[in-house]
Amino acid sequence: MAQASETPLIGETGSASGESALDGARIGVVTFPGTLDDRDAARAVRIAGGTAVPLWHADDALGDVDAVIVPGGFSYGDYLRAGAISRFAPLMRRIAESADPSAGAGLPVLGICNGFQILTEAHLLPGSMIKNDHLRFRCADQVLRVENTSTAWTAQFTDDEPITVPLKNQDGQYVADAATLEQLEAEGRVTFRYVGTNPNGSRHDIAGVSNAAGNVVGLMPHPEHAVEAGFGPDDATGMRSGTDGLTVFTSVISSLAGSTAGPDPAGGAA
Amino acid sequence: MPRIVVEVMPKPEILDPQGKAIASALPHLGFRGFSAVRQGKRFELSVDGEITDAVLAQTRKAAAEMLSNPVIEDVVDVRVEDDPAEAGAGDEG
Amino acid sequence: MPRIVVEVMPKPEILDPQGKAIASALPHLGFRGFSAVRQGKRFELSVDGEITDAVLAQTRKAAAEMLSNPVIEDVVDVRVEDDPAEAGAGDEG
Amino acid sequence: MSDQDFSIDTVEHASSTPDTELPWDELGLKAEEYERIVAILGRRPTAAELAMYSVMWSEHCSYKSSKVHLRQFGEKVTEEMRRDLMVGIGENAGVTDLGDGWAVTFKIESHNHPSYVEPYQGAATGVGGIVRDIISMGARPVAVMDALRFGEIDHPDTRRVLPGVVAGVGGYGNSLGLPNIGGEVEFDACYQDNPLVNALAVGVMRHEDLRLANASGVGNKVVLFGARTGGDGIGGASVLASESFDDSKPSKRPSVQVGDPFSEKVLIECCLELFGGELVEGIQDLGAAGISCATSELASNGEGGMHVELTDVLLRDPTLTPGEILMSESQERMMAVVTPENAEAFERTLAKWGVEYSWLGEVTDTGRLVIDWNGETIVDVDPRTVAHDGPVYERPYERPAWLDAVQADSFAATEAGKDLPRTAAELGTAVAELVTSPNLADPSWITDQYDRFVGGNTALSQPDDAGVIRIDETTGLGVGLSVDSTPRHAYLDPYTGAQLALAQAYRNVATSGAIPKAVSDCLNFGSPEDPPIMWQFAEAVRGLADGCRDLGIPVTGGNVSLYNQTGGNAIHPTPVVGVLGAFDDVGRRTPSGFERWADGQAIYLLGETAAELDGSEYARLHGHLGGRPPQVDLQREKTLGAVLINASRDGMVDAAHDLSEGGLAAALVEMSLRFGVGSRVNLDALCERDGLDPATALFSESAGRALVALPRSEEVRFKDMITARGLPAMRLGVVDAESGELEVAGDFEGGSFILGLDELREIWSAVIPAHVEG
Ligand SMILES: Nc1ncnc2c1ncn2[C@@H]1O[C@H](COP(=O)(O)OP(=O)(O)O)[C@@H](O)[C@H]1O
Ligand SMILES: [Mg+2]
Repeated sequence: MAQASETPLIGETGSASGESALDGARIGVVTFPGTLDDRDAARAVRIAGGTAVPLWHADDALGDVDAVIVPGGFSYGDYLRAGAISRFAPLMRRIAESADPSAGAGLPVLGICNGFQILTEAHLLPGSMIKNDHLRFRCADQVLRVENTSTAWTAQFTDDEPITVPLKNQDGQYVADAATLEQLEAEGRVTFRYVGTNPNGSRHDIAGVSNAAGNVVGLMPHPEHAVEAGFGPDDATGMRSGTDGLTVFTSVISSLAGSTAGPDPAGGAA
Repeated sequence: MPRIVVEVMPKPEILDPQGKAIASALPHLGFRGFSAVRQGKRFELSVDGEITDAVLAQTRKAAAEMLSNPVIEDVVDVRVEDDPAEAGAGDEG
Repeated sequence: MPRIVVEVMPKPEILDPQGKAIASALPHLGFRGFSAVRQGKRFELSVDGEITDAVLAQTRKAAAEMLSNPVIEDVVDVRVEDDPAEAGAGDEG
Repeated sequence: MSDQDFSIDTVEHASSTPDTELPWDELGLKAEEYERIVAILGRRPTAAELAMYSVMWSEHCSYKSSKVHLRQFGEKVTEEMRRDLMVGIGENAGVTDLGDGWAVTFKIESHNHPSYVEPYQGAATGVGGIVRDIISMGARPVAVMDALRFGEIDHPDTRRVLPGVVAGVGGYGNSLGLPNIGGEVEFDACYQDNPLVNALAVGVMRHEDLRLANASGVGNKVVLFGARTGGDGIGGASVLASESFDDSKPSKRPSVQVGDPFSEKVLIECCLELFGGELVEGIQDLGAAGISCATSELASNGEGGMHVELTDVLLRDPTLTPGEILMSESQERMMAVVTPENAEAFERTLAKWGVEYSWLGEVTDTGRLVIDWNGETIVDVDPRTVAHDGPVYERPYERPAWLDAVQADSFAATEAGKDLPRTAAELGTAVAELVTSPNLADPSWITDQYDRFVGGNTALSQPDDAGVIRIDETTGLGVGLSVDSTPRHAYLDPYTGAQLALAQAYRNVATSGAIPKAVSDCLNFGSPEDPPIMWQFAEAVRGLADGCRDLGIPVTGGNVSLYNQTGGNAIHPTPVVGVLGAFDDVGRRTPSGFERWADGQAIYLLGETAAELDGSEYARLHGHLGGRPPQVDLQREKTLGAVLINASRDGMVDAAHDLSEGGLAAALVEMSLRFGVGSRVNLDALCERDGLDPATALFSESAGRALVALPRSEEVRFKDMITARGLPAMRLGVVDAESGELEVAGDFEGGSFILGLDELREIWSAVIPAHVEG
């Protein structure tokens, strides 16, 4: 993914136009062998007005980025356990160092789906994911409630805002021991919760959580697949029109810029 | 309460992508000296009542017909084991 | 060549969806008398050369840190076993 | 390096032992085929040569029974059809020009028998194989589709096969990051022991990235990369133990192949990086017949020869013999030709992706394919004789004796055919019963196991008529695809049945708004050695080739799967047809359901309806298969297509859905259930114009029809267009967003029947889960 030589095919990470004046926030997007949604995450960053910076799992430095997304996919085939092998990547060590709030500002990190699994395996987030209770891969439009709007990734949502984003996974059942669940609830760290029928048996209907400082967030559904009308989930306005996920990306970009940048490119440049 | 442990492994001649991925990851994590890894399954079956020969025979049948896929897997072990959880924690946990 | 077997099971307090599905399917296939099933993993690690204490210690570390996730799983066994396949097929290159 | 230590059957040894018996019959060769090999070589083949010829001359690789018929796909191509065709039949997959420097390649392939033996792995490796075909053209794969056929839904074996196949298609495709954008599911007793798993992959490339499978440039190096070679797929070939001519028995060979989608995903990215860096001259995927196929095809498509050392192949199982290595079908492997100058850069790219490789040899100017084992020659052949000059059979064929009786047995003459539902209550019940039959019920238990979002370019996917993928983010340029087959119609008349499948796929693509451009097909039939079955095959190919000519879109590639039969029971002839269409801007795509904001829009039925219930879903529901299939009028299909495409282009229609299985009834129900938006229609005008009773109007499966919904403000313009193009059409009713009901009125007792969408959805979506869940 990080290669420069690749044909500029669909969904390329780098800026395709070359005349992109949008050098707002620089958001790293990590690619592991088997990562699938890296192009999509990078596109979401671009649409939200930021600059996507490709990061390669084997690199030992983060470089110049203001936030990091660990995207979805099947890194290392989900073999052994989802995220189990990826968490040992050199880059993950650097991400863990930068995300540690005791070491400074605490880099905003978002793990989506497989990225969430990697962050739990890396102990950056509590709990773990096991097989869905129905044991199948399931792809569906999913309604979530945003329950914590104080993280860098959720700041532009309103409290308890319902959003529709695609859900697609096989190992999406969130589990943690009772004490951890209690602590997550008490500290308001359940960031996203499933609305309606629980799609996979997750404890407390949890779809996403944050670390104690709130800079690291993980969620199973895919906001990066709900950023562009025509290519997202179905919603009330029409087929594939849902763009609720975009707010995740504008949230982080505006919080980094310290402004209220929105999806409008003109207003987005910091 | 005793229980029956059934162990199933991919047939040796069949590709085991999981084992392969683990084997190639180990050295990067500083674990050296392993030439190959294969990943299979371990089932623990709790039995209502006593484990008689009939129960064991039935378990062997279930192991061959349901717990394993004979096209790609072998049942490598069916044995009775005491439940360590009864006494307290697992031995390696 | 001897090899090391590592066995990992879901923690008792974690609901095991695969084990549950098997337990509820067994009676339909005529297998009765099982009260619960849990499904875990069995790894076979082939070692280059001899299995020394150092190798075993390293294996325990790999089992705890990589082959299992302590949030959801316990390592229930790490043991040395003879390779019965020696006589027969080749294994993973 | 192999540990093998037995005496190898070298070319030298073969020349000096002309009388040694080889197990050619056990390898599936006929006596005359073996004699031909001896004649070609001027000596007996070595064991390794025999291995190569036997796999490459198999039905699967050589198309020996089908070749004489498939030629029509080339012969019936007109200049117009050739215009956008960059690569035609013969390469790994055909390539079509899309404009703006973009090209697209797609192909369907079967993995039927392996999916019956081991459903998960069989289906998974089927997806893996077709995706490698796409990569080997230089393209980035962007989507997959799957056409699945199983036995009766309530048969116990369906419960074994279906969940495994679906999990396998999903497991592999999802792990590759390829959205699944559509397909088909059909249940019929004829597939009980012969389920069909056909997978389609589509890829895109810039024109300059096109790669072909040929070995050119003397001195260029040949490299094998990807997974290691194991004993996969050579179970039956253990007879080749005799190639060692000693007592050492080979170890067990796997009877099924296990896929490793993770390795394939890495292989895709690695290959694309190699293409981008211009690091490979020619490339070939390894599928059936493995290294035999890759070396002989690369060499015979090039201008020279090739010399390789087989002991350099990286093995998963060190006990493999040379013949087995040549035949192995281990997955996730590729072979490439690389210039010496690029070798280092090639190695760097592979190291980055952690892909294993071994340099096997080089391109020569000898015109021979020479393969050594430890320095001794075990194969020395003209590669063309292996890859291209296989046997060609003119199998005898003959119209089945039973066909007259079947065609005479029209549904109209049966009890059920004479006693069609007449009253509102009967009609309502019949519609509900039909759409909850397994073949029309909600397939989302299956399709929800497929990722339709990954890549972020999916503009349409299941349950819409076609899958639509954006290719260029700046312009919105993209493609639409559909795969279809109508085996029951093909059974009644294979010529017409093949054309109906083609017409349906064409119509689905046009309904989405795409301009149909190219065809790929997968021809699933019984045994070619059975003359009536061979007749079905010949007729279907003739129908398809004529149909493509009439529609003006070429067949660019495909696959033949024969011997889908158990004992005397063959499957229905099942030509699965994939049509690919182009969009200037996928933003124009037309959804297949009534949207919530479309309240009050007018619903039009395009095309004409005849009394064509033979071979229909309605007849199947009553246990009947006989008579003659619906008529095909391809000029009408073209007109209908042009209307639908223009309506999409000019933004006139907001929803469109083709009429096919289940006819008007199924289409209305599907359009209403898509977003839970109701509608009210009246059948009177239709029944009067086309001379139909209400039941026939609802259930007939006449071709060349579609339903559209459009705002009233567009009605005048739309009517002008259809009048100008001479397409019969009529206003059938309106969208009723508030009602939550489908109401059908007509000249029948009771005046109208109403189906509540919530109740309908509940029973409609329960059918498949009820049968396949544990
Ligand atoms: N096996 C499958 N894989 C993916 N999509 C499927 C599959 N089977 C059916 N579909 C999708 O479900 C929808 C309904 O299928 P079908 O009734 O065959 O449609 P049509 O008759 O319009 O071709 C279509 O969008 C089709 O692509
Ligand atoms: Mg169809």
